[in-house]
Amino acid sequence: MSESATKMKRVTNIQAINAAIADAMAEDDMVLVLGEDVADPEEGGVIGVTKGLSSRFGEERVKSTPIAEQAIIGAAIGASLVGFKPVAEIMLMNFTTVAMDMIVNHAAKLRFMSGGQTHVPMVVRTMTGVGMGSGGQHADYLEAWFAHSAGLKVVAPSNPADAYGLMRAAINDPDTVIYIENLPSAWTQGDAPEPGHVVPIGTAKVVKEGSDVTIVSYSRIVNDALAAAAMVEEEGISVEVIDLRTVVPWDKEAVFASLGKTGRCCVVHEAVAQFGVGAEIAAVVSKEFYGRLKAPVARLGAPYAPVPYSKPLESAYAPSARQIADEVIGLMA
Amino acid sequence: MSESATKMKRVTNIQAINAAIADAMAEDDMVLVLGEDVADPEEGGVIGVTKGLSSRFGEERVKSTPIAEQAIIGAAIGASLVGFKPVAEIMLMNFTTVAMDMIVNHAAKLRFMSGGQTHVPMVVRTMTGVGMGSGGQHADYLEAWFAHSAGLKVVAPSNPADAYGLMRAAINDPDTVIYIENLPSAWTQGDAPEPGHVVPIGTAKVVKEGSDVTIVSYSRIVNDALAAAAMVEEEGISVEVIDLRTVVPWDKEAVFASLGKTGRCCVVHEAVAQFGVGAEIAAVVSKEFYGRLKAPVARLGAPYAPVPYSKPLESAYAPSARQIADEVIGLMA
Amino acid sequence: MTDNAGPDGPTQLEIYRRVALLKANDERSRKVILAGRLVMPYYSYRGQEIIPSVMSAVLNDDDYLVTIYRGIHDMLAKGMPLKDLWAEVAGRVDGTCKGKGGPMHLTYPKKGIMVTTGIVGSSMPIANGIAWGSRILKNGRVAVATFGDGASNIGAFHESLNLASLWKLPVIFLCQNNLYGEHTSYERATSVKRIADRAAGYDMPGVRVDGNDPIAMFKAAKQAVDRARAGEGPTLIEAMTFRFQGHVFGDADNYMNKAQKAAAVEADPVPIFRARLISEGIASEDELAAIEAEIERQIDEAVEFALASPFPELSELTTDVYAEGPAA
Amino acid sequence: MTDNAGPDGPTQLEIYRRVALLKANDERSRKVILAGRLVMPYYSYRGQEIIPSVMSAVLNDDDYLVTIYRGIHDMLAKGMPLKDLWAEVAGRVDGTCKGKGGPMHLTYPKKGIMVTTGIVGSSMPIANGIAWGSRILKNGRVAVATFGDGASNIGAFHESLNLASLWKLPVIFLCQNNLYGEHTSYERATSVKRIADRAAGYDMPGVRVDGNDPIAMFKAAKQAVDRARAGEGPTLIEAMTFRFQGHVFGDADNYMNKAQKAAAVEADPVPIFRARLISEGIASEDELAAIEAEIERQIDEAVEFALASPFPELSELTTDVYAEGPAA
Ligand SMILES: Cc1ncc(C[n+]2csc(CCOP(=O)(O)OP(=O)(O)O)c2C)c(N)n1
Ligand SMILES: Cc1ncc(C[n+]2csc(CCOP(=O)(O)OP(=O)(O)O)c2C)c(N)n1
Ligand SMILES: [Mg+2]
Ligand SMILES: [Mg+2]
Repeated sequence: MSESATKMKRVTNIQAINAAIADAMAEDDMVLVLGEDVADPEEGGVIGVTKGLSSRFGEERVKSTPIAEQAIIGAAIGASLVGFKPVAEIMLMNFTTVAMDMIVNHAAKLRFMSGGQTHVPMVVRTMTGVGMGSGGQHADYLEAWFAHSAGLKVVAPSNPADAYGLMRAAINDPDTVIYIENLPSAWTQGDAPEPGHVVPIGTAKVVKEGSDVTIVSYSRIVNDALAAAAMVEEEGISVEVIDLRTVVPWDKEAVFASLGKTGRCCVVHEAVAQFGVGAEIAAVVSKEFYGRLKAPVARLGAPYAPVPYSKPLESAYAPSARQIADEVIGLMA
Repeated sequence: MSESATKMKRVTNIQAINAAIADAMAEDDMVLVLGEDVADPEEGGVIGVTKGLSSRFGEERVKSTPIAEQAIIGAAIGASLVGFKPVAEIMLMNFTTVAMDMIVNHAAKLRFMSGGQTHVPMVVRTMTGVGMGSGGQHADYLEAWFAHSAGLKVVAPSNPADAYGLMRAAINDPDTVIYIENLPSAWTQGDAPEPGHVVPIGTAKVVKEGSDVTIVSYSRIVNDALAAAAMVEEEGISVEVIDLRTVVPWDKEAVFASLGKTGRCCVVHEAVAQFGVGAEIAAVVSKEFYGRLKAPVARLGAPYAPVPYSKPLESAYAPSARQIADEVIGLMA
Repeated sequence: MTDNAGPDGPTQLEIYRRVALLKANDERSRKVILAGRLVMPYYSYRGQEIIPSVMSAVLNDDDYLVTIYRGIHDMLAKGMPLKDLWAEVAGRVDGTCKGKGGPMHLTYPKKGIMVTTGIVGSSMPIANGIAWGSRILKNGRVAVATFGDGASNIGAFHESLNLASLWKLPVIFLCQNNLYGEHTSYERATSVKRIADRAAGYDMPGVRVDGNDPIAMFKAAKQAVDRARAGEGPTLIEAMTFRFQGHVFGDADNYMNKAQKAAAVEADPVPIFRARLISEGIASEDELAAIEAEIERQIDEAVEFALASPFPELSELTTDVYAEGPAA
Repeated sequence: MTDNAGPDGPTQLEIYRRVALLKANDERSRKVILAGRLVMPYYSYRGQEIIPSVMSAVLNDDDYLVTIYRGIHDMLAKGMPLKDLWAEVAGRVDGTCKGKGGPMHLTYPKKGIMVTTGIVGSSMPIANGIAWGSRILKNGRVAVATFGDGASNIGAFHESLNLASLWKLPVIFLCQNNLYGEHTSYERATSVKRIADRAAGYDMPGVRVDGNDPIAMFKAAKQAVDRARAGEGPTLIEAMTFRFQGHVFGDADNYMNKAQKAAAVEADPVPIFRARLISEGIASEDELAAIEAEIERQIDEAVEFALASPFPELSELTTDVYAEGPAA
């Protein structure tokens, strides 16, 4: 699967991530994979993201684990400490709640607490996002927790090519990277990455240029931001859409450059708005552009509530393209 | 201990919290206490916050537990579901990392997910704060995580009287309240509360009036904010200090009222600044007071780093009165 | 203090009534999904019907249950009404949770169904607290936590069993060992031959029982419940069974051992139980057929009721977050 | 595959050298704190010296250790230099971690001391990963995770032992059972009589041994290490001992059983071991006195070195957070 993905024209996010891990494993024996169901006897993961890897690289390097997230992250940390680059899967982001000690008290801090003697170059892959009809415990975006925990990096691609490039960068990174995959769009296709394509961590991308309003976003919802941009374009509003790709460290330079043009900012994410990543961006932007903004910074995120099950509620939970468009229009008022 | 605390003139935070729990237990048989070392055979807690309670109310209502934070919070949730009001201790805030599933996926969400059929009226007491020389895993302020998790309330008193009043309110609250105690100031004295004194959740207090700059803060560091206010007063700057006391839901009305006077805002907390509670406040204030602020909102918090051990570093980790004062002066420039 | 009698005839018939309901409901669920009338993540329990049917026959209505995503069998057996259940999985206002919880979070305190969790292992710590509360109130109620074999490897299992044993709580840990945890087989995830043997590590009775055998299951359940009610503390029951479907309805289940699965389906406990009831004269073919027909009728009614029920208003997005309504 | 011989004379003397170092260092630490020369949270290990002294005599220099806040005995035994250690607990730049980790997070990879954690239970999951790495690299190194009796009740213990057994990892779980976890006695926290018995729940050998008896401890440690190195998998060792001081230096320890404590102090394993070395002719009083004097001298030197070492620059506050330096 992996070799072909970069030879195809269009690939899914699953194929892109699979190819990135496979290519990294082929290049470097120190790259490992572990997590629930990740090996091929278990079908290479619940949705097949790691399919083929254990058959190709062996079950010593690609290990299915018991349902035991502390043990998973602990094993990844330990292997990291002796030179490996493990890619650990926590199936869904809500399950990181049972592994927060390992991630935050250990992975994030060992470099600092050891005075630089050790470090933890692991990647924690985890999926999330509303749309699967799974209710309150399977779809939270918790990137704000990790962003608040110094020592971690956080990335969240919106399309297959970036998914590939960020995975390659994450595996090579000397520190722990939380790699967030959007589950409902896992099967969505996009342009295939070039083999070996790396998206440096910390670099945003202007996915659409514009001059009136800057939308700052990341992960799947970037696509809704693009749709919103198209909607308002018809009303004569020119929107620039920035896909942060990396939440920590976020690309201030790119955001500031865009705001220098537009003077209007709308931050959009799927996570709950309150105390979310958007708050940090809004706070920094409001300060940096004090007196230069043409409107207050707008923030869009999920309501202050758990994810609901009922379809109409679930569909209304994350900001929609329409809501984003309305917010943008509001900024122009 | 408890009965006397509200009869004394000056009490420590420990005495105030102890008295609040004891008074609540005396009034209501449904109030329970559990956690590591909390019963009297274990000396009523590592620093004695729950001393005397098991002797007075019995070991069925005040239970020492194994070191098993998931079991602790789980037991508290279960008891809550059948009508009790448990006060569960997670000794230090960093240890909530092993209980996040219970707190965030369950306690915070059961009311919503059950469509209002059940609810979890528990209090989670937890201590934290730099100053004990305990290094990277024992002093983090993680209130931003809980604040980002809808369904929880979060309180953090700065003095014994509020500690008493917020504990009484938290125990009576129909939802889960994260009750944050500052460890290094546990033995600090303040005016004693009136017996039965309740500080309603969600109400801030103007602890010092002023007209030039509003400092918004909570927990121990409010005291440094007051010291900073005194410092700059000498330079002719009049500072209003707001002790939020409740982080969720935070008292916007009180903050807005003050900013209506001052037009300048400095948010101060001990937690890491980046992606912290201060970001939310700054974002909201920047938007609400767009065009009416006399300076950009300032945020002060710990640096983006784990808590260091070495004394000079530890002392420099949380914002000092001097730093707060400088920030305030900066706002006037 | 407990005798070792199996269930008498009427009790067996009562159990079968539940078993038939569960089986019919599972089959209908898959049918309704396949027909496109309902979209939901569905965790089939087909093959595991005997366990909760027996357990609930041993429990009182006001005893407590904490169950998991794969727990609709547990809930139906415990007495959740079909209409409320179907309306909930359809996401409608008439559902147990007004449609806000869904199939993984069905809740029905009227019959003691306190929590349904989607997080592996999390039923156990909560059941402990309910049991603690029961004991303080001296109301004689016990709490049952159900979970899977895979869940026996997560930390919460360990913490919960230790606490329950120390505190002598009136709780039953009911492990439904269906030999798979998601795509992973028992042996690939669990280091010990029998999960029941882990009970010794908590000085707790642990029993492995054929969960597909109503008589054996009844004895084990009765003993555990009697023990709990008598204040003698918790029991770990490992009830052996098998999951006839993949982890979630629709998955390809290539990871399952074909021969093992075929053998399990061949040994489907439901028709075996049914045939025995007839051969032992506990019920006639006609009686059972009538029960089954009535069940089908009730399910028909529930499905139609559910699909006719309205969806919740959008304002429900922010209600039930706090007692007082929307915050922050 | 392993014989069951105890340590020979030279090995015993080697062990004693460590034991004496550990005991002297603990006593000096408390003295320095009491004198006000140093302020630090100090978790005394007095009474537990035999366990790590033996364990490290069985290990190679490049074997791995993951230890806990109460672990300075483990680290010294494993070879952490006194000067680096003292400078670290004094928070100075010459410390193992430039003063940034402190007594709860001492780290010294040069001797395989990979992590010191302040979170109960967290040594075990990490040791597994190190052991996995060793096996992939086929370097023959084993990993030891030490932890306390209290830690045997937390989820991470369970998850780690299950994984280690399943994966047959070259890891040793060394539980130092000092009968207290903070203020809570063993019986008030742990449902099972012997922690070692929990090993059966993971199909893993579990052995309870008198950790204060160097011969018994040696045999148990050797067997576990040999087993791990031979690729036969993990072992749980429950080494019985006692903590002579309160949980953290300075606490009132009224929660400890006075008689039990007096008896344990009476049976102080260090003088007993010392006397036996002399009575069995392994060493003379003079030799031991010389060793002890030399240790005192080295500690003197280390303390003075540490207190003369400068504190780190404030810029260290934000270095070592990421490889590239400050972020966000
Ligand atoms: C903490 C956590 N980790 C992972 C998952 C994903 N998951 C859902 S069900 C499941 C398998 C559970 O297997 P088992 O306990 O045997 O129960 P069964 O589904 O067989 O009834 C997994 C891994 C989860 N829900 N929670
Ligand atoms: C997860 C967690 N919970 C609680 C604590 C607080 N705590 C520190 S040491 C300790 C006792 C541990 O006892 P034990 O495992 O027996 O080790 P010992 O201190 O006796 O060596 C506790 C409860 C912690 N550090 N981590
Ligand atoms: Mg299973
Ligand atoms: Mg101990």
